[in-house]
Amino acid sequence: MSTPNPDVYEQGRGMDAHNQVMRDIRARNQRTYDPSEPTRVWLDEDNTPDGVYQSLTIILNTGGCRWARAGGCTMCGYVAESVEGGTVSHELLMEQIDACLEHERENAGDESSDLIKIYTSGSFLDEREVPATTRQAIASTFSDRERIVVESLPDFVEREKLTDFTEVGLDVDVAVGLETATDRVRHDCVNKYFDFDDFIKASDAADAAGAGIKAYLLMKPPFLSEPEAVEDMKRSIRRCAEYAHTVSMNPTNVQRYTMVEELYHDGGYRPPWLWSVAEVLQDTTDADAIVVSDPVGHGSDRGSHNCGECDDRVQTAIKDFNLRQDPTVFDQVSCECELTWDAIMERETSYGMPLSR
Amino acid sequence: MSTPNPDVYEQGRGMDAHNQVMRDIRARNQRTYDPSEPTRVWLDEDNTPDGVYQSLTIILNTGGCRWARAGGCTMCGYVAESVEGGTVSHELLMEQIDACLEHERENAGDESSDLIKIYTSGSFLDEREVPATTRQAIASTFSDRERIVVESLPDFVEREKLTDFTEVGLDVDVAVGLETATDRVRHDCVNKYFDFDDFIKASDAADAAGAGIKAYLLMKPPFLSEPEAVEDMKRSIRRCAEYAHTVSMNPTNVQRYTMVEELYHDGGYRPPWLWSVAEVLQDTTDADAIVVSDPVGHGSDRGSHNCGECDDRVQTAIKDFNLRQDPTVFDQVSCECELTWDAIMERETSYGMPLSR
Amino acid sequence: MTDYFEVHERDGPARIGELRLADSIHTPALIDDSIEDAGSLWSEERTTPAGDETALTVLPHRSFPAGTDTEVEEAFAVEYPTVEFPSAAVISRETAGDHGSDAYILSSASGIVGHASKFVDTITDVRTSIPADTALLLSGVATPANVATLAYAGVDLFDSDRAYVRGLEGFYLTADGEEFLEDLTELPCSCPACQRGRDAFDREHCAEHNVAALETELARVRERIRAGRLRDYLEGQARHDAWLTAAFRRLDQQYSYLEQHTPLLRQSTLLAASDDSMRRVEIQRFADRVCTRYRNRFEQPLALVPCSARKPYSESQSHGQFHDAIHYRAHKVSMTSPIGVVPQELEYTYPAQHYDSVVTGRWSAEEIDFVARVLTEYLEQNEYPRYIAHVPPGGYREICERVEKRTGIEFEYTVSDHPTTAESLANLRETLSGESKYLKREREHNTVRAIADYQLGPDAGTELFGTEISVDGWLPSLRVHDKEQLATIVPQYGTLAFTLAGARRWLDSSVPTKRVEIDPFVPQGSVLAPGIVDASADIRVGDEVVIEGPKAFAVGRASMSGPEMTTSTRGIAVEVRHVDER
Amino acid sequence: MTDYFEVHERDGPARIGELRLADSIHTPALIDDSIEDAGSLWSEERTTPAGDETALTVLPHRSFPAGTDTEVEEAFAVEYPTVEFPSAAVISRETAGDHGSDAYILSSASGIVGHASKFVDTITDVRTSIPADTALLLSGVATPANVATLAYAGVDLFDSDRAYVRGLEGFYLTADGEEFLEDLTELPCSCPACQRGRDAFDREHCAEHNVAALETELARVRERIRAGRLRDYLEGQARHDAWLTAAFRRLDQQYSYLEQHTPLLRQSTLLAASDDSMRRVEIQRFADRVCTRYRNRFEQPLALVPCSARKPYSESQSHGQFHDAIHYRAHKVSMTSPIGVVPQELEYTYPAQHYDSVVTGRWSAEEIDFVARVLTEYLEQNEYPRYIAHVPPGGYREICERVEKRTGIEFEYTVSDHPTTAESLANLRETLSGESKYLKREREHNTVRAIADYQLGPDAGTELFGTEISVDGWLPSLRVHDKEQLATIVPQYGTLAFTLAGARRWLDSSVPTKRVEIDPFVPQGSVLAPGIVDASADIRVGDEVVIEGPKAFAVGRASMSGPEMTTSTRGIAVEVRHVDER
Repeated sequence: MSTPNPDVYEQGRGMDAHNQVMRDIRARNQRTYDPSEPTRVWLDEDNTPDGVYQSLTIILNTGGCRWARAGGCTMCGYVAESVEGGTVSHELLMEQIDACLEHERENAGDESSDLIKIYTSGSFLDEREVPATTRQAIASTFSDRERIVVESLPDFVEREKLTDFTEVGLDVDVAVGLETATDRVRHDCVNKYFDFDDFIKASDAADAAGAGIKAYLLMKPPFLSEPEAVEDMKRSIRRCAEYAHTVSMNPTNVQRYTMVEELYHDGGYRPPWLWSVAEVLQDTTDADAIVVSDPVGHGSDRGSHNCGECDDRVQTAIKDFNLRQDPTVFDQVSCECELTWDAIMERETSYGMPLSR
Repeated sequence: MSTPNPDVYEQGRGMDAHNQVMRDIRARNQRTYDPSEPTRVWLDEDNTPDGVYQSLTIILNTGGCRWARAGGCTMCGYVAESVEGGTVSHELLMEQIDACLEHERENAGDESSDLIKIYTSGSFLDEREVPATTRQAIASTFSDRERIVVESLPDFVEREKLTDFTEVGLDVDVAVGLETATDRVRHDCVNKYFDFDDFIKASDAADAAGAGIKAYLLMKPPFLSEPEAVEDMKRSIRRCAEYAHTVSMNPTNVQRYTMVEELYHDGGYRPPWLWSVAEVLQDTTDADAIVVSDPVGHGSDRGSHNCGECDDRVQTAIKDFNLRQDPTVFDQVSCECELTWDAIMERETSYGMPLSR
Repeated sequence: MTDYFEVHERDGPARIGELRLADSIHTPALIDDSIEDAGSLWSEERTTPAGDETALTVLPHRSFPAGTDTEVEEAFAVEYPTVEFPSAAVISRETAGDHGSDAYILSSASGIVGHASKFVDTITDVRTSIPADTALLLSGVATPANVATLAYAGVDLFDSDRAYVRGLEGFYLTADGEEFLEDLTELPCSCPACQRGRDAFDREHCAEHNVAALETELARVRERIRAGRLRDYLEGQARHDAWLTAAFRRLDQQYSYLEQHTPLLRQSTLLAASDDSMRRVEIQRFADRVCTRYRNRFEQPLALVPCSARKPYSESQSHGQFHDAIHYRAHKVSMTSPIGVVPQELEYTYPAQHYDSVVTGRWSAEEIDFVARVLTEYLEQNEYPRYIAHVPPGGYREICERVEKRTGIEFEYTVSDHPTTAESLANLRETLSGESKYLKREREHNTVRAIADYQLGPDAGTELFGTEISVDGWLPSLRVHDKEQLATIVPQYGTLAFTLAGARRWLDSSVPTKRVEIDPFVPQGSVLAPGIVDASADIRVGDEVVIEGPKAFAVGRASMSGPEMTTSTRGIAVEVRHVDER
Repeated sequence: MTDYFEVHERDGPARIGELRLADSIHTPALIDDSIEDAGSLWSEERTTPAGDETALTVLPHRSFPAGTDTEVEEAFAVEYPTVEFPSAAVISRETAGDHGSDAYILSSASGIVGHASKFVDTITDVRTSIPADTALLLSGVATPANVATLAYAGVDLFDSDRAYVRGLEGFYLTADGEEFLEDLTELPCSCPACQRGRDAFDREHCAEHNVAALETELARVRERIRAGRLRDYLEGQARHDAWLTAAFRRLDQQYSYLEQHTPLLRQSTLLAASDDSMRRVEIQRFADRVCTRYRNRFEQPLALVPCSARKPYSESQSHGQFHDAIHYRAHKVSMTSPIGVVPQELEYTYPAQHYDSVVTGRWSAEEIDFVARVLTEYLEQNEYPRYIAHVPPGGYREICERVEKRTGIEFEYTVSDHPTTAESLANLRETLSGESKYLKREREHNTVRAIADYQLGPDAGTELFGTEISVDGWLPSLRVHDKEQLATIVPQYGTLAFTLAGARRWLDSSVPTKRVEIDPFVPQGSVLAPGIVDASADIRVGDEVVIEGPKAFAVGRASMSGPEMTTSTRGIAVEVRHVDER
């Protein structure tokens, strides 16, 4: 997949090691899940190129990411929530969709969501996960909405698959878990196998189908210090913006049965500061894309957090920024702990981290 | 003995207590001494109103001070060196004198000492210690010398006793252990029963006999702080000088089987600094008397001492001053420990002493 | 009498006091510039000085240095005049007493500092002889290394003289000892004097440094007293000098002196970092009360288990597992160093949930001795139908075996390797199969009664709460009612706080009451020392007390010990919780 | 390889080192402004930096934070280039080794500091894996409270990052712990930041203070290392935190690591202020050598006596009295906590005359256990015609009775109340009446032999000095001759110093020789590490060593341990006393 370069051998060894370790870690998880229920579903508001929409977000339980089964990303615990066996039939997937519609009716009443977002903790466009039939059925189910977002690794982004949606009149975006524009970080820290070039190719394919790209970035994978992580995100957002109309830059949270959790548990990892998220958002307003962030578990030890005093306020500012793209929202929040964050940004090295908890 | 004053009752109690305690302390001493030997004898040089003389100093063993047997002075351990029983016969006393003459011959060769000094750790003029016959025999023995000094408490200083010496052509001085001109200190700290007025009377009696008075002062009896002790000496020297041609101001040393030793042992007493001696000598050059000092055991923990580095140098300066009465001798010595002494003089209180060792 | 000194906070015999001069001094502190010596009567006659509020005036005195014979002290003792300004009287161990002064200066200080047994004997004697709300001053002895121990023993005021002079003598003092200045390559201090660097540093700088180090150490001591953690500090700091270690050990041997001054409860954690911690009053008192006051009221077998690092034990994972396995069929008693044994009802009671200890897996012989002694006494007082020991091999097991020898009891052991393995837990569960369960209500009632025993004396639980009570709330925040509410368990300390009805029941019972008798007034919020007519001698800081006076009946928590209440003329004596006018 | 780091002084695993930058840094120290990070390879490709002598350059690295799996570490391990400037390599416990750098940065620091067993296991592992004469750096973890323990374990370099950040977070750090700044009423420190007073003191000042406190503590640590008294310091200071106490205790359990780094002798006094002192290498080694190497050569009865506070014992009043009573008719062996037993020949041998302990009259169970164990072993190795115990009641007597049970030996007790009463001394004298006396010469010969046993191994005394020797001088300054002088006892340490003739005799004997093999040169004054070809692994600092090379034969005293000699490329390895050219 990756182009030949002097790091190949090392990278191969690194990938093998990461995968081996991740498999061992994941193997400790004993739980299984019911394939007739979606993993999660919720309602929200989202900023899109066409404005702010009510959104219905669906995490489909598709049997999990194939890559994760090989080992997978160092921070990803979603595979842990997948069904045993690894594939989910068309019927069950459609049962999950029905459950989601039910959820929408219960919580939003008459007002249906114009934006549908479907994630699978894998690739919706991978037909081994979601058969073409199912994809088409889902497209038809949501044909009365404005826009749909589907998650996929870049490999599976093909014009033909996307036209299933455009043909029923849906605007479509492919959500790509790029994580970072820096191949080295994506390979060695995240353990994700594709290259930025693959992302560009996927973007071309989407373009050809009249679809958009929503890039997902990961702030602070393991092995990066806080300032390195911030730097990587600033650079990545600017590079992505050339290929994606929206960038969702999300701080790593510590998920169960992951390598990140191992580091976290032994004192070798701290999730990024919310100030770091704010810093990146403020700094990259020049990038030609909507940039948003949704810190999961903000304020908790395992999620992106500051000092405990200001977490909710900063989270609110981020949410506000997501909708308005106005960096002055961050001028409204301040806290004594900014001093600490400044010091961390100035002092934390990759050989002396984390410098705070 | 003392004139009635509001302190009488307290002083009486104080004296009783001091005496009781001193008796208990002295009772611990088990040793006895041979009454045919003087307690000590040595050759030295002395400054007198007529110039510097070679001197023969004799400590006669007379059976000890009667006052000491009642309890006695808080710093005095000489009684411990006296014979058992308490009286020494004329014959034995003369044997002691012969031994002293022998010592002089052995150590000074032909040059006989013009100055004879006889101490008894009591009163040479007390006829219960030294019978009149003995006194007269001693006067005759030393009739070829220039000057004789005999020790006595003021009570026993009578014109008639002194003419025994003047009649054989000897200049005579009575050495009086005044200790301090301050009655309060002499009574309560030293536990010596007479008053300064008694000293004046003795001086008058000596005067009448054509004899001189040599006053002995005690620097730093127990219960006084270093600055109090220095102050007391300065005042005492100036007052004595009116009645004595010579003042010998001597720092307390810690003698065995004394109250001072009890305090010293338990951490409640430090002998005076040699700097204190120097300070007093320098300060009182205006007094109309020869002022000398002879620190016993200088430089040792039990004697007057400074820091251990400079003790010998300061002692030499004091000796030099004794002969020349020139205060500039002290300009020649200095030591880092003067700083400490300055601080002690400034800071030591009677409720927080000793402040150094 | 003490118009110018007041005690604000207590931590064992150490206290935060306030010397109310024109500029107040918070003790333990240096008095350096705020003392005026009216002089010694040994050297001169003196008249009573004028004095004013700018300084503590030392009244004319005859001081008795170390080594002075008592006969001499008696003969020369002075009467101190009553004065209207802040004053200090100079005393010796012999002449210590109430001379009407705000402060007392011990003239033999130089003779006792450095000698552990003399020091401890003298200070405990003197401190007991002078009124509690007066300051004790030791002049010419304080150093950065010794001042924490001095303050711990109960000394309030110091001066910098010794530290200063020691500097001039070429000794560089720190809280961890004394070095020859000339031996130092660099200066391990950040005070202004030390900022100039080693080469430019002379003896006068050294003196200056020593005083700064002493002041810093005193600030540390004050902070430790405020936090209730001075003893913890000493267990480390005092080890830098053999005499200081000996001093705090000998002070531990003066148990009744320390016990009287040690509060019943504290918010802070007690750190047990050495075997000496076992001899702390808090530990000994807990062990003593468990063995002599507490009694088990459950009929089920005993289940001895190891303690957990997490406190209270019930919140730990291991105790959760024990609880599940026992399932109300046994009385859980935890074994622990340095506390001894903790019956389940007392898991919240200070210091059972307030200690931290050093875990290395190794039990010292002292620890084994202590816990075995406590467990033996405990089992001699409390009989069980069966004795189950769910403890790991090693120290715990060794203790049980010793106790078996001494008591003749035979334990049923349910652990082969580790108490939380599935096998061990199953063993415990099965061993108890067939045993009856106690009810939630029984557990709650017994907890309330056990705490009453612990806090008030043997049988107090039965006497006060034996019948007709009801309990609501959740452990440990239980409330006890009869018709009206009687008491609550204070969850952070695991102690009972009474209502007025509870206080009346206590007073009417045969259980000895801790009683404070006051003048005719109605206390608002607190009772001050001058309002107290009498107080039970066994009252300790933190104790529940019943307050009675011609005009009021009240209940509250003691801020002073009983003896301190009766000898103090200033300060808060009791924080009142409820009051009834009469 | 290590061109920029050299170890100058050693105190256990702690050392005074010198990082030779343009401005040298004396370690243990903060490296704050003198480190240049060439960057992480996780985030970017990097080229080898230029580097210069103004700073320690951290070579491009992939750091493995705490919790990284070893498979990942192996896969991503980097090769460090050889560079010509001061450099540091980033390592983990797994990848620690000789990478040719001057310093090594342990990337898992944040995961081990605070966890005693992880910390001790990791540091001992890493320190053993990297060359002895390289610096170990832990970044982002040092605080005033933990840095002494970190240095004690063998860490050389730190930074202020953690202390600084902790201050910004509102934590006020001192050598005795950590407080919430907001809980402080006043500031117990004399650093410039704290001079401004509590009210004006904010979190940035707190950060500044924390760094000053850390620097001060490091200066204290350096001074303690220079004085050979860091362990004594820790026995107090580390008690302020349970994990630090646990850390030094666990380090004591790593006996072979500590033993290798602990010198055979020191000039300073060893303060035994807690039971933990008994587990010090110095104490354990002495006890071990007395029990396994030493043997008694006298034919007289054993006279067990208590130790004295004054050292050497023979200079004390009590031992003077024992000596008079024994009058050369018994072999005097002193019982003492914490040393164990001291045969009279070894009274001068470190640490027998170099310790100070806390005297309160009470023996702890640990002390009784330890001394009883040592005495039992001693008596199992050494047989006497009679066993006299001239010891007071209490701890001493209890030990003797325990030993009687274990060994079957019966002591003749000669003390009823106190060993120095006239009655007891008379008893001792009479008990020995009729026993033969040993001669002065016998005593001197046996002393020399006993020290040889102690220092060189079992039977060394007999092998080296068994026959045909003569001894002159006064105890303890004895000189041993055959035809020429062989050795001298060094009075301040009670050890043997050999002449060349003595060294040859040692080499020719069957006693294992501590041997240093050098390159072809003639050492002048000292042997430096780079000149060493090989060295016996059991050489300890302070040991006598024989130096052999193609051009020289010499004898001297080791300044490094054997393993350190073979892995070091800088520093003085042996101080040479005598040398012969070949």
